[in-house]
Amino acid sequence: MHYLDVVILTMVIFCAIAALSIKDLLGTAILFGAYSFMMCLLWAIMGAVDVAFTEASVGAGVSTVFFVGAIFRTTRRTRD
Amino acid sequence: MEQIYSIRPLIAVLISLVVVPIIIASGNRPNWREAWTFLAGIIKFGIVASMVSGVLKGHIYYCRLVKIAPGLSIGFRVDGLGLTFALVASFLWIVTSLYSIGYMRGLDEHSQTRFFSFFAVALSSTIGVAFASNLLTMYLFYELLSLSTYPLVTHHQDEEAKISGRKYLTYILSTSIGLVLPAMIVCYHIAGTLDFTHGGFLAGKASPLLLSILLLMFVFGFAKAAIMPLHSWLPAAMVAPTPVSALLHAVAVVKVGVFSIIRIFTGVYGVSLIKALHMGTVIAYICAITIVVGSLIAMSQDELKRRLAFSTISQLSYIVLGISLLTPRGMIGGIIHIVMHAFGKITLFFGAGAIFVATGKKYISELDGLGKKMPLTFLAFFIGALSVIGLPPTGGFYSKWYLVLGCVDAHQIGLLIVLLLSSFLNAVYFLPIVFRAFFGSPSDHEEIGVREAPKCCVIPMIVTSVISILLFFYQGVFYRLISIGLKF
Amino acid sequence: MKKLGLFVTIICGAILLYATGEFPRWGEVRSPASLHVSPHYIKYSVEETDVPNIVTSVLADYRGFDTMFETTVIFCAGLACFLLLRVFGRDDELTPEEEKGIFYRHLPTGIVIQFKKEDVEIRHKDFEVVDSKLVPYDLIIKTACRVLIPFIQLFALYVVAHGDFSPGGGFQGGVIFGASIILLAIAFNLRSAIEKINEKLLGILSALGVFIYAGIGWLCLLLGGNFLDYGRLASILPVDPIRARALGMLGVEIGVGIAVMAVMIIIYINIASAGRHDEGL
Amino acid sequence: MQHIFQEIMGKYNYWLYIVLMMIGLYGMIAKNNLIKKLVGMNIFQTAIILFYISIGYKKGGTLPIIEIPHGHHSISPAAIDIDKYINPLPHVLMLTAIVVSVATFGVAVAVALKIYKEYNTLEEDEIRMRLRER
Amino acid sequence: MMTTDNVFAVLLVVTPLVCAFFVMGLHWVDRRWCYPLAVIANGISFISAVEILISVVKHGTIHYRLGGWRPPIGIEYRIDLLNAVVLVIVSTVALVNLFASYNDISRELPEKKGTFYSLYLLFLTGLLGVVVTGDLFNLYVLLEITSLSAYSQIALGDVRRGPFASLNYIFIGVIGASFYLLGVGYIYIMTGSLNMADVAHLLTRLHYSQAIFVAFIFCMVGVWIKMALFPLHIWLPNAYTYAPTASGRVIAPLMTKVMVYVMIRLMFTVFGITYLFKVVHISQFVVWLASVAIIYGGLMALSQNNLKKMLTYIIVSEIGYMVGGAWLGNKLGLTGAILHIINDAFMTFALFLAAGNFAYRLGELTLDNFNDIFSKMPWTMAGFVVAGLSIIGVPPTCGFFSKWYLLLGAFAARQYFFFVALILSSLVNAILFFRIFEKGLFGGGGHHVSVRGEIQEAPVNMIICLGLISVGLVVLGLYAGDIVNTFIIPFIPQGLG
Repeated sequence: MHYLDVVILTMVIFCAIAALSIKDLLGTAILFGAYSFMMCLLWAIMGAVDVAFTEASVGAGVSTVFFVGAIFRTTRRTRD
Repeated sequence: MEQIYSIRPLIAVLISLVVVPIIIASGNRPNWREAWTFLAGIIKFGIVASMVSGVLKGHIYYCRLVKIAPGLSIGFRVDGLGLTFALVASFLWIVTSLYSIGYMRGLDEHSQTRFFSFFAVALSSTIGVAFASNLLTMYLFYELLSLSTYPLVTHHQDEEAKISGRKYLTYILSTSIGLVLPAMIVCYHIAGTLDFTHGGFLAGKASPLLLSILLLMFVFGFAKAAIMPLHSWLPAAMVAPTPVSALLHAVAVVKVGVFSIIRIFTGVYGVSLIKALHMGTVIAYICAITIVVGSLIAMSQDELKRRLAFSTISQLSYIVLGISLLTPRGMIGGIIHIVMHAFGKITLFFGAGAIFVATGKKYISELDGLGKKMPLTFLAFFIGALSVIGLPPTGGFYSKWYLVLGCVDAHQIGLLIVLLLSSFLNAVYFLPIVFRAFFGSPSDHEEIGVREAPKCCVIPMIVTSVISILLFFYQGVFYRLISIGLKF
Repeated sequence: MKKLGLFVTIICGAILLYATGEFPRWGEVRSPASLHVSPHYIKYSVEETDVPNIVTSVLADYRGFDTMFETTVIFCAGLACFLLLRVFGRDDELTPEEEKGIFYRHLPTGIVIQFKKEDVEIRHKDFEVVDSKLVPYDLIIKTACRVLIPFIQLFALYVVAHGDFSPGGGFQGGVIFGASIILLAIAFNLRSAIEKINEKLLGILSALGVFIYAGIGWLCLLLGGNFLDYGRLASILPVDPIRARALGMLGVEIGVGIAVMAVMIIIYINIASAGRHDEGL
Repeated sequence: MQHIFQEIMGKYNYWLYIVLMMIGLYGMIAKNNLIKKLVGMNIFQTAIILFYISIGYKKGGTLPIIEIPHGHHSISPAAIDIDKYINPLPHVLMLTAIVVSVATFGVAVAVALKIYKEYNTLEEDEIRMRLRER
Repeated sequence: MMTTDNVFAVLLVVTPLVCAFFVMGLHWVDRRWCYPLAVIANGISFISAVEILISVVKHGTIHYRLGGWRPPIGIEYRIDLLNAVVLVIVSTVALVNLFASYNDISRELPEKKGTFYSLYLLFLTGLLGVVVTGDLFNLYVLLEITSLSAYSQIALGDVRRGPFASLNYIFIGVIGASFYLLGVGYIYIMTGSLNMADVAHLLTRLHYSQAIFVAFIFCMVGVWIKMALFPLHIWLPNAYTYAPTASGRVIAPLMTKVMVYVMIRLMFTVFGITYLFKVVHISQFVVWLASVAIIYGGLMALSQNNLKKMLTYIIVSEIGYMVGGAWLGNKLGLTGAILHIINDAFMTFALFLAAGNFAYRLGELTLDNFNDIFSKMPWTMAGFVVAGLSIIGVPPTCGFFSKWYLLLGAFAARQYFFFVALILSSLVNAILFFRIFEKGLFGGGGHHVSVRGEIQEAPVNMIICLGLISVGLVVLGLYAGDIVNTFIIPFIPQGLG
């Protein structure tokens, strides 16, 4: 069985929880980027290279930028 | 008994719908507008009358418009009963239009165009109910009538009209949607058809309990028949202008309710089935209660139109009672009472309206001595009263006579007593009015200028009263039509 | 709300887990999913479409119709962002930045001057407008980007063009290309990016890209085939139907690339400047 | 016992994916901040994508790119062993799904910006409060 | 039987798509051409929808193999009577609305006209595509196009509440779509196919699998969320109320109906009646849910003071009608449900057209603004009355007949609660509408709240559209029998009680 796979999967889950729970939206954005990146690793492991490629460029790349842009235009603070 | 395909029923229904746009178009030229109304009325009556001979020969005119599903269609079918009703309604429309011209112009009411157009719509839906060949069509036109009369009832558009209009719709719509529609669905589900057939189509289709419940749902669902406890919309609706009360609440609307119940009895259930269910007596006694209570309340009313309204309520129950006697003579009496009562009661309403136009008086206590000033009006009123009470020489006597005979045939002595009692009550609450008018002393002297109402108001009154006298002598055609319709 | 969320989540999770019992093992080679339809793709991709990268062939040919709408979705998103965010003129209230006035930097010296709104604006090669959130003049980043961006774009083109044989394709390439422009906009500032590629051009490009895709489909239709039946292109291309399919896919991929590139930039511009198109991050 | 162990070994991925999905779903429903909701949305969608991808995975399979032997220009279908290549269909579907999710994300962010312009906050309860005031 | 690939099947969807791009381009070049082009595109898809309907009635189901690949390898369009009818509805409503909404758009979104029309066309494309497709995943993608354009159109509406309503819609809509996607995933992992017909074939041996059951549940819940079946309706009222007039008018009638179509398609084509009514026993529950939805919608509508809000709650209760009818599990019920899809699309459309006309003149749609409206806007009010009567279910308007079938079905299926709910909702609707008619008839002062000077009749094109539809309501009613016999009865699957 793939130890690597399990490790990354758990890290992904931690990233998800962290991204949802920390109080700084910018941090959320960054953690979300990390989440997407590890997700694309996971897919690469499963041989879905095209999907991984797309996720790397979209999830970890552009949409994180959108995120940051949105936060830059609105606010970092949040209560939950 | 042969079926003839003919579009005459269709035309008879549509003619007054067709004329509506023209009425609206010629709204700013009153004479033209009324001319159109007359034209439509006369054509309508002509067409209806043209079918009499055929029906007397035993033919049935039918005309199917659309077929929705097997056993479910929209179409017309002219038999004796429908024709009787249609004759009365379409004839009285002509008279009433004449009257309403006098009335509306005499009081120069607002938005008369709307009045006349909705009047026309109401008439076509009345004829539609009369000629309906199945329950669905009847329901369709029944609803159409409720909707088209709403603007008429609320014509004055003041707070009172608003409230009564609300009451009217609440009673009529909620009963028709809440009771008739489900009952209809169930009928269709158990019988697979809704076409009226002589002897009914429900026999043996379901358990007696269900059938009895359905019957009650129908009887109370057609709340236009104003059987207690669903009667109180009728007095409320009296806020309408008198022509409306006259035609719609003495003839069209209420009689449509009654007529629908007649159809349910004859076309859907059939006499034998109802006999088997023993429902006739139940309904008869419900009606008896309505008759007596209605008359009693009528006595206590001082406003003329309200008194007429309550008398209407009790008279309508005569008809239903006659039907539910389930004996030939009783049924004939009940149905022919539609005719007699229509002429009598419309005369009374005309009289009330004429008084209001001439003097602006609504209350009976104010009528003292008016008889000398407007003799014709009160003479007509007197005749109408006689007819409604059921005294010779008026048609009313004829129908009541048959009802009494029907009671005797059915061995319903209780009902017999009720009939006689309420006739007496009618006399008690009608005749004093006339006596006051003729022999009462004028309370005060500011009524110098009072004269007869305008001709347009008086002539129709004379006509109807004369007719209700004539009906005493020549009612044969109706008798034959009805007995053909009932196949006795 | 939290309780509701927890409740819903637990219910759904339970239902989903309950069903996993019947699933084939993870990584099962002979699972129903890999036995019914996909074998055809794997076996015949090369024979029927002459494209070794099965994902591309399925994406752009077997299920090309999906992909057309996928591109449309992206187009729709760009459209929506434009419609929602773009504000024309300065009709709405002044933002804090605008109240501060406009900043100019004198390039030779790097000195920054502030002008109040009513002052005349300077048009001179030595001066450039800078964002109100003052970012220090950073030579390294700008130079690095100047060097990098062409390579990124080259790579993007490669990804688009080589999608048939290796991972990647129109979408990825387009995103990368767009990212390069976004990088430009971040490293320098939004103005210089918009000068290079302006709103109108983007709008038309985004429409054009998807139109290329649909247009190829129409072409196949006009040539008497079904919609998106690239094989028909053989009658106008100097190749056999099989090869024509590959070429058709290439064209489609290019269209996707253009559209995605344009839309990514549109979305970024509108979000980063809240629709005013003056200052980005 | 053995069987159960295999069962766990065989299914634990699916379970973890579902956990991930539920984290996202919870974030979407329970979080109060709109941006957080967006993150939850993305996590949810990505988890679903992950699930799909795992459908296609085959132990010991390679990338779904046919290796054409050197020298040859093409390869005959008979020569291809379908167990050797990972099932490509889920990948294709998920490419589309990713695109859809990013598009939705873009639109949602735009709407969130509009909301911020109007209410100057991203906390849902505050916005509802403002709405109730008017 | 298999006819040759009918080109209209693809014209239908692709024409508005391509024209959307052109419109977008023209927005930057010359805006005057945007509107005509949109109309042309919509017209073409309308014509092809009619063509398809005719040929389906003549020759039976149409298949179109996209890319020329045979299903299940490629994506396939399967058009039987149900799709064809829904297609005609969708394109008709969209076209009429396009005519009606010229004024609104030029008033509400002056400098974004072109792009808005592009979005509108995309919305239309999505709807048509959802209806026409025969592939589970393709349906998802098109659903997302539809939803995306709907989200953004709604967000363009009322400046204060529009965006927030839209964002809620986005979240809930995404949940719905993802549930559907999950369901499809479960189907895929068990069967390995995505083509509806193929899946239906493969499912026959998987009837008793838990995974398929879960897939079924998730697909259904997803669709219900998208169609706003009680209690998943929370997003609908705000979203539809605060949308721009032009969009609300087309989203409100069509979105829900198309989702109902999708539900029926999944139920009867993919899973099949044996699975629905023999294997899984949730029909009872769903019918109860639908009945509750009907009553709840009616009551909420009663409590509203804003016309559009009221209409949206009416939609919620109408959804109950259709879902309940479809789940009754007998011919009559399904007939009623499908007939009600047709009728309700036009009824709600007519209502929203009327509401649009009012909004155009009155601005605020609070019920007090309707005092004396009959004399001010007689024609609009006439149309409104017809539509209202149709919703109440007064013959001969079409509303009556679909309700008739539903009631029959409910009675035949012994679902008395549903039966009662239907009757009740008729009564409630009667109250709702006569309340407004009364206000309109009796002046009683308090009006002239008009933001735009003295109130007069709405622009003529809006009047014409409204008149057209409201006449259509009566015509549909009179031809209900033919509609049922020609379009619906042949579709009803065999073996349905």
